[in-house]
Amino acid sequence: MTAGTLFGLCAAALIGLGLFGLIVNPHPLRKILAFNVVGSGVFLLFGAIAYRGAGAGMGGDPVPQALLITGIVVAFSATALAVALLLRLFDETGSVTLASEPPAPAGKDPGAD
Amino acid sequence: MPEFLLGSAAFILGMVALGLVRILRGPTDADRMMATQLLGTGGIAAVLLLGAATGAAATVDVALTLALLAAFASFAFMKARPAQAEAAADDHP
Amino acid sequence: MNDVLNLVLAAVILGLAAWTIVAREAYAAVVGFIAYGLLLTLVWVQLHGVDVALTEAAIGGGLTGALLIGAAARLRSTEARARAERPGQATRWLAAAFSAAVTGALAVVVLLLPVPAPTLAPEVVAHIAVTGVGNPITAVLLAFRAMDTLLEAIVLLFALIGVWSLAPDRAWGGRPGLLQPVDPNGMLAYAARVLPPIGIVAGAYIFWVGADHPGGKFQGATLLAAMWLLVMMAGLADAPPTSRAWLRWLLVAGPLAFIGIGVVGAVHAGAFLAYPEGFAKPLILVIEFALMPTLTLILGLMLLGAPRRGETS
Amino acid sequence: MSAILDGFTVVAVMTGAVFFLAGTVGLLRFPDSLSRLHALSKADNLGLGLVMLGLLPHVDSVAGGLKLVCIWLLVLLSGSTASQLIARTLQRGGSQS
Repeated sequence: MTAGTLFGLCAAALIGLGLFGLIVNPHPLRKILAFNVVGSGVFLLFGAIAYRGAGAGMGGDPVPQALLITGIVVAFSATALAVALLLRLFDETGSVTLASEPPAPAGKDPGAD
Repeated sequence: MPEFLLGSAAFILGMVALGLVRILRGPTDADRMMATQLLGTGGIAAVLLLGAATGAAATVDVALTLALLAAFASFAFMKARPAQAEAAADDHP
Repeated sequence: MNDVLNLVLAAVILGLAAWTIVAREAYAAVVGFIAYGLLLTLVWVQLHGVDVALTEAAIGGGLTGALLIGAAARLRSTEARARAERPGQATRWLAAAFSAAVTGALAVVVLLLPVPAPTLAPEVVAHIAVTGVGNPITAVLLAFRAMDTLLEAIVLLFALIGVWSLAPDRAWGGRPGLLQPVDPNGMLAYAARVLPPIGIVAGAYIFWVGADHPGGKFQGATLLAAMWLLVMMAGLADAPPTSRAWLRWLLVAGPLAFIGIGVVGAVHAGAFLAYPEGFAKPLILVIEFALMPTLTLILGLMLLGAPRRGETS
Repeated sequence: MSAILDGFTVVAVMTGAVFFLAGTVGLLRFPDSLSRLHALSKADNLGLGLVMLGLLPHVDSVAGGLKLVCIWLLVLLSGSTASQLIARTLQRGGSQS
């Protein structure tokens, strides 16, 4: 198996793992993390395809690689914006729940303010 | 020679990856950060070995960036930690 | 031997991703994510994308890690409650089945990719001489697909405006982040005095070699931003108030210069962002130099978050 | 000459790898956080240092060699600073619980 195929399959698994976390983790920060895992999986898949496009004396196709750099930087900016939104929500309400009806405060956390 | 360097890179990487079991076991966040720091150093060593094996001189710059940014991440960890030191003590009596 | 290394890498990356998803506490998950970003850097080296490896090392592990770890520390008190909201068994099984189906479909696609793979590498090689730069990635970023890079710089600027607009009314135009007390034990302050000079030289170097070797403005700017943040983290300097005119001008200077050069191209070379013959390399350098401070400031300020204090405190 | 240099590389890199092995074993087996920190710093300083030393004969220019040494010094500096900070947080955490 070539490195391209191996990491392509690895990327497919990462995307699946991230999607699963995005759906089942109720905490928004964990959703952001899971979304980053999905994102890096997509990048890796793209990178594996760039690697397969090696030719003309280059180790990989430079066009997708350049787009990857753009993608990684934009993904960071999206994460930063999401985290800022989340922190504002927390400052405003003291909680970060995404549920439409917050559950009864049975699981009251001693650290909550 | 490249085979030996690649093999050493795989060995070092496998070793520090084993150390990542500390991330699973904890018990404290500091232990988890130590495992990441070991991985960072091992990663730098592996990048250097890979670069020497393939003759790609630019990988040294990757190692340089890793060295600087890994330090930055661990300082950010330390700075973030005191705020929740008590919560951590509660979680791990 | 290379295959063994790749297998080890893939296995550890999958393990860390799984840990990031299932870990009980967000803090432990973020530490796993930092390690994950580190290993992705190695994967990029293995996939012959040294430029991408540099970006991943700088942004994936370093900046994103620092951003998320700060958020995890602040949101620690909300985790117990979130755990109580975990979806039921049926939802989780459905999610697992759905994710597995996506993975399976993607795996089939990966295995069925066409041979020989389509590639633009020969095209890049054929036309790189026109641009005057030696690094094909830089040629793609700033000549062949310069529009992407221009829009990216604008996206970054908009994201920062979005972050700033989350400031509460009383802190509007104020300083982002918390006031950092000077570390009494001095270790962090010591590191913040010794590391930045080295980091700034390294950042400038990575920026400078970007024309002909792997490197460039994003990677260099990230290093500079990290050093700036380190100095602020140690309390040796404070973040500038977001209302400062010089700051706002610097933030738009890069994209403005980029657009200006694009318009010049529309007049003299017949298309927006086309470079007049013989002027490609100097114009690319001008764009890079103009974008560098903008990117450094945007990346650093984005990590600091919305303004939370007035100008004076 | 090159055989001697290759031999030097093999010995240095292998010794460095052993230190990484020791660091991992220490991190996994030592009973408390502070001794784990001790094991970690050995791998950090000596493991990477020896690997770097072993790679020095392979660099193609003086500047390349200097860069290698710089990376090692950087890791030394940041590693020891981070270790100090970790140790202090551990001490503080220990007195609290």
